[in-house]
Amino acid sequence: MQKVSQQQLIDKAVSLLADGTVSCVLGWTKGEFDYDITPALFTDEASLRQGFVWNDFCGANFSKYLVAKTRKCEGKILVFLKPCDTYSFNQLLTEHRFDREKVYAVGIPCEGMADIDKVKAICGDGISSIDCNGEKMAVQTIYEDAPVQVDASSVLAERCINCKSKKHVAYDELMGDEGDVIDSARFDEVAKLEAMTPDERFTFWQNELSRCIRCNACRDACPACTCEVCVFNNPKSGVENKSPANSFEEKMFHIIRAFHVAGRCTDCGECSRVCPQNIPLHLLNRKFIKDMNECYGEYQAGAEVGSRAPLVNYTTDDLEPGEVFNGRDSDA
Amino acid sequence: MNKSYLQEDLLRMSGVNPRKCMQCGKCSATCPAYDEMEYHPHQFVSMVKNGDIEPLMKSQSLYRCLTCFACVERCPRSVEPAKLVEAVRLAVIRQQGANRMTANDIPALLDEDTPQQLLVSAFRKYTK
Amino acid sequence: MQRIGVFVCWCGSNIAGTVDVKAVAEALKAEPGVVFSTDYQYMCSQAGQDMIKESVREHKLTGIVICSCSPRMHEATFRKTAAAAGLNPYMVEIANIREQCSWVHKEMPIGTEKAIILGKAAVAKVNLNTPLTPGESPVTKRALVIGGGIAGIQTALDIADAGFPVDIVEKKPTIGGKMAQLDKTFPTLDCAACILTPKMVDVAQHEKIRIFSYSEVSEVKGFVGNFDVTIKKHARYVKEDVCTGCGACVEKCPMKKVPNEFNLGMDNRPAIYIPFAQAVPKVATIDPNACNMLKNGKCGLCARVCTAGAIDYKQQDEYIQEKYGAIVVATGFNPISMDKFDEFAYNQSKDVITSLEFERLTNAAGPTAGKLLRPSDGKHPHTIVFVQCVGSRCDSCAQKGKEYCSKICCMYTAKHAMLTRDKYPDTEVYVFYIDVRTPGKSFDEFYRRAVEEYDVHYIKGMVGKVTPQGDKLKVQASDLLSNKQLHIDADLVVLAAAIEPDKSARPLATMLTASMDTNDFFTEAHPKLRPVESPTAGVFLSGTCQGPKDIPETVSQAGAAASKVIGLLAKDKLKGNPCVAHSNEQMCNGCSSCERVCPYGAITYEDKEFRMPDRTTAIRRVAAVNPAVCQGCGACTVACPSGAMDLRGFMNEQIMAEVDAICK
Amino acid sequence: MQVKEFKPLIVAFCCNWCSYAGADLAGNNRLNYPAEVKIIRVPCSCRVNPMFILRAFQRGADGVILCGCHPGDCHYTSGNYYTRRRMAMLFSMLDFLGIERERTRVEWVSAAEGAKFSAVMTDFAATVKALGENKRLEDLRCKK
Repeated sequence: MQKVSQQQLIDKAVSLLADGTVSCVLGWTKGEFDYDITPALFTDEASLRQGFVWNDFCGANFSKYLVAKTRKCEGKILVFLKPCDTYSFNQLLTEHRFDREKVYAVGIPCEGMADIDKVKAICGDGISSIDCNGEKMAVQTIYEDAPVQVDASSVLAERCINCKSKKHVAYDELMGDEGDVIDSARFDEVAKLEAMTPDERFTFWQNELSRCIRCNACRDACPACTCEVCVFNNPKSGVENKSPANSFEEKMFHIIRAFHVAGRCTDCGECSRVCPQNIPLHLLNRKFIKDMNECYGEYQAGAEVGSRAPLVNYTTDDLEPGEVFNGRDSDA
Repeated sequence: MNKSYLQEDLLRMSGVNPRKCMQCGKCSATCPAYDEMEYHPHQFVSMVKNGDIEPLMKSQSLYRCLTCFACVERCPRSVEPAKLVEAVRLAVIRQQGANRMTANDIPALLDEDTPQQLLVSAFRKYTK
Repeated sequence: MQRIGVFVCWCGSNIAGTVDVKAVAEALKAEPGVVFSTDYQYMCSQAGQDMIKESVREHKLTGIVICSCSPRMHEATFRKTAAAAGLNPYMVEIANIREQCSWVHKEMPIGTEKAIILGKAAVAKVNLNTPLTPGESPVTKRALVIGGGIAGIQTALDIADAGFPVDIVEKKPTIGGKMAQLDKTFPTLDCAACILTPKMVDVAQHEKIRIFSYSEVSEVKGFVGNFDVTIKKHARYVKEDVCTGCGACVEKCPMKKVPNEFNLGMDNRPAIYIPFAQAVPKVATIDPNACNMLKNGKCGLCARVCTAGAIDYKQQDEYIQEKYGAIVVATGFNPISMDKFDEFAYNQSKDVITSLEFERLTNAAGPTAGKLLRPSDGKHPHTIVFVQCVGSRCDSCAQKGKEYCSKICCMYTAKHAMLTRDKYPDTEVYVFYIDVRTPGKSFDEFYRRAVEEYDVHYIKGMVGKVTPQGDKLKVQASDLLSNKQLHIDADLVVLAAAIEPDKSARPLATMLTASMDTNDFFTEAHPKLRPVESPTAGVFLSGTCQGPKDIPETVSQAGAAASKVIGLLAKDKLKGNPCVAHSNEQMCNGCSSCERVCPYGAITYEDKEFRMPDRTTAIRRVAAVNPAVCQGCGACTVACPSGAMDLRGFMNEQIMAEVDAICK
Repeated sequence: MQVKEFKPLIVAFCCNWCSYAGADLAGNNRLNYPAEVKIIRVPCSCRVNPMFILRAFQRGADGVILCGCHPGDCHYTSGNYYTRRRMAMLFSMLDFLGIERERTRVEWVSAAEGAKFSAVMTDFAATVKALGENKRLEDLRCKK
């Protein structure tokens, strides 16, 4: 259960619309099922009261939408930002991707979002409704008479288990209590992979990445991927390709994508959330973050507006490319 | 042992590259045993370079070198003549055929005054 | 589709020796876009170039691939050829089948196969080439000369005489450099001061020359024709324009125990000083580390005796900004430190000196007023040993000296020996040498005179050690020709110390982005054909900052550098390099990644209105590259996430095409 | 039956100012290195986009080496410092994906280091040859 209720958010949005602070509201709404929440733009009270949703499945990071929406909307847009969303928000400001003046940001606390696959693993398929308002999540399936009570903590998404920060780094107004930056164990999985032999790693990734269907969902959801024209859509870039034609194509896609967002990725985890094939794509991004932290000092993209990312920076005594492997030669 | 093999062996043993020598003579200038020698350090280097090794092996100069390493220290070209002298000495010993010292000889040589380190190095030196 | 002509050069047997040029020409005929392919003995010859021009006309070529030597050699030549034939010069690509193929691969089949692949890569690139036109930038008609020794003086005078303003930046209080410290010059034995000081005066009086003495270059921005330089003028606590150089302050200064650097510490000077009588500018300078007034506010005598009122204890370092079209580096040399050569007892005995110290000892304006006296006891030395090659020609593993030959020592040692014997015939002079190197006009004759007329004892061999004993220096050395070890009781030992580039050169090179070799000498744009230019456009080299040189060589190189500068400053506009970055506005995100990595500040942003795919319009921030400032490194192209930034002449597509051609 | 000797395909990106000139010097001095090494000239090592490297591997290269001016000597002041960071990160990522780390290398070769160029290329070719064919990154469509 989220600490700030859906009703509180709707009331806030309605009042900001009413007093003219904002002209539209970027929010979540129900999709076909209770758990596939999608983004929506609300412009009046009625549609807000009817459609606005806030629960454990509102994982979508709205920062990215501001790039396109601020260009279209007259007046300010109200956006609700979870702590991790605020990092993306700042990163996009660093990159001048939208006009800060056109946004009214309300920070909302987040208790972590649920992973529907974990829910399904407990309750089975055929979920007809989910109620997140109680202490426990009540999941009703078409096969059972009574809803199954699920402990929200047991179905927390991976990115939320390893949440890096409950602190909002940007907002105009904060609802609820402010949290802290968390000393998370988010790099443990990367370290585990690093400790494997190259052959094991190759097998692991071959296994994972060969499932890629090149649907581009990771790119489309990624708040760092806001390019006007993506290199993968540009016939002149030399890497344009719309489908995984062979065993290397998808590797190339994911390496290039990870490299393009390296230093800009805030580790929000949207890529893995939206992947229909459940590929742990966030591990690639985290690998870059971990390497950059270790080689060039701690850096959190989006922690502050205007910071200089490690890959557009240097010192004269940086490590040599061959030296990054020093000290992790267990697999050499 | 033919000449070129001997030369190669010397260079390998000593790790010296006599071609680096520019014949400045600083080794001979610095050598404290110069006047005792028939062949002086710079000549040593040039003779080994030219494969003219037999006369060196016969010469008493070999044993006049104090191995003080002054020539090694001061050589501007890092040629290290003293190492070459030592290698020629070794070549002489090795050419003497049978081992001059066997493990069986050692117990008889042990006594209170002789440092064991000496025996170890002698054993090493006199064993092929 | 392009119509490409391929021209395979034999380079005599240089290429044809290990590459089957006919096979290469034949194979490339089949490549897409190629309509003509041929081979010829010397493509760079007039006949070869004419053939290219003729083929362009005959086959209506739109692109040219030359398979020949390195593009660093003849790319410019063939671009001119193309232009003469009416093609855009940037439609030419070179496949380097000499330096990177025929010269390194000795077997014909291997060389031929690689040459074909390199040719294919070049064809693939030309297929994507587009005509490029260089941008133009104005030239600031002012030159900066860094270093005020004989090299800098000569360069400045030559440039100024051509009518262009020149600024000299010298870190010492006076110009003159090392030459001002010398006594006589070889092989003519003119007095150094007699030929140098008139030039110094010329500099001072030249209306086109400004001297920034006691100053350093602290920042360099910009590029050829448009350098922005910050000069730091150290506070000398004397108003330069007020001081008359009368010397009253120098005389009255009570702090007289400061080692005199002009005489290499062999005597003392006051805290306020003029380095030497003919100094330019002739103004006093206060040494802030020695002056009592500056250190603890007690004294002020110089201010009291200065009738002109030139003393200013409150003077601050001053920063001067100036624009220049060209920069000449003339930072010069220093003798190396003798600290690592214990065997010569330099640090143990005052009577072991370097050759530069010997110059001061024999100079009429030196610490002994020109009398050759031992530094330790002021007695006349009767036996002098000169040691050559101290720290020169050393193996790099020894880590003591320099690998190179310092070039000037043989001659100045002959000079010293000869002058000593001439003035003091009762002195025995020994010179220990490894080789005597005397290439130069009248050089060997000079050395022979030292031996034959002046009876200097030249001994082939080296000094092994010098031991001070009583008032003598025991010199142990080898005489290789008579196969003896010598023991000489000397009164004075003179070491011909190797020379090295001035320490200020390395940080300066970094500021100028000019390259240096491992010894910190500046590298030339071409060792034979462009010896006075740095590879960095607009930066020129004069004197020993480029390599060891004697005075005549330095002066001729200084003149050569000046003529290059004049050639540059005479132009009103410079044609830039058209291979610069450009941003595709449709694709640009305006994210500033490119701006952050640009070392030249060539990228700015503007808000522009765009028509979006959904037919609305939106204002977006997009990058714009200043082609006059961009130098074409391409750092921005990789930093750009969307690929909006590309580099003309080295476009993503072109490089990918080369990769594909090689990997095919 | 005679087994055909494996000849690795190596793409070398060389910066125009130092390493390409170093390669020219190796040629001037007739310092041999394996013909499998094919050089692509770029203005600065920082022009090399990771996409080029991946493309080479995709098209069947067995090794990719990038040569630039020594740190501090970049003709463009800082280009090779960016190269150093980018390639450190890219190579680490390739290693993370289980691709043999010996297939990629960055070397600083100055215009004066013809001998180093030849030695580096000889060594790199031998290393890549020992690894054998690049199976993990190639695009099978592009092989003949």
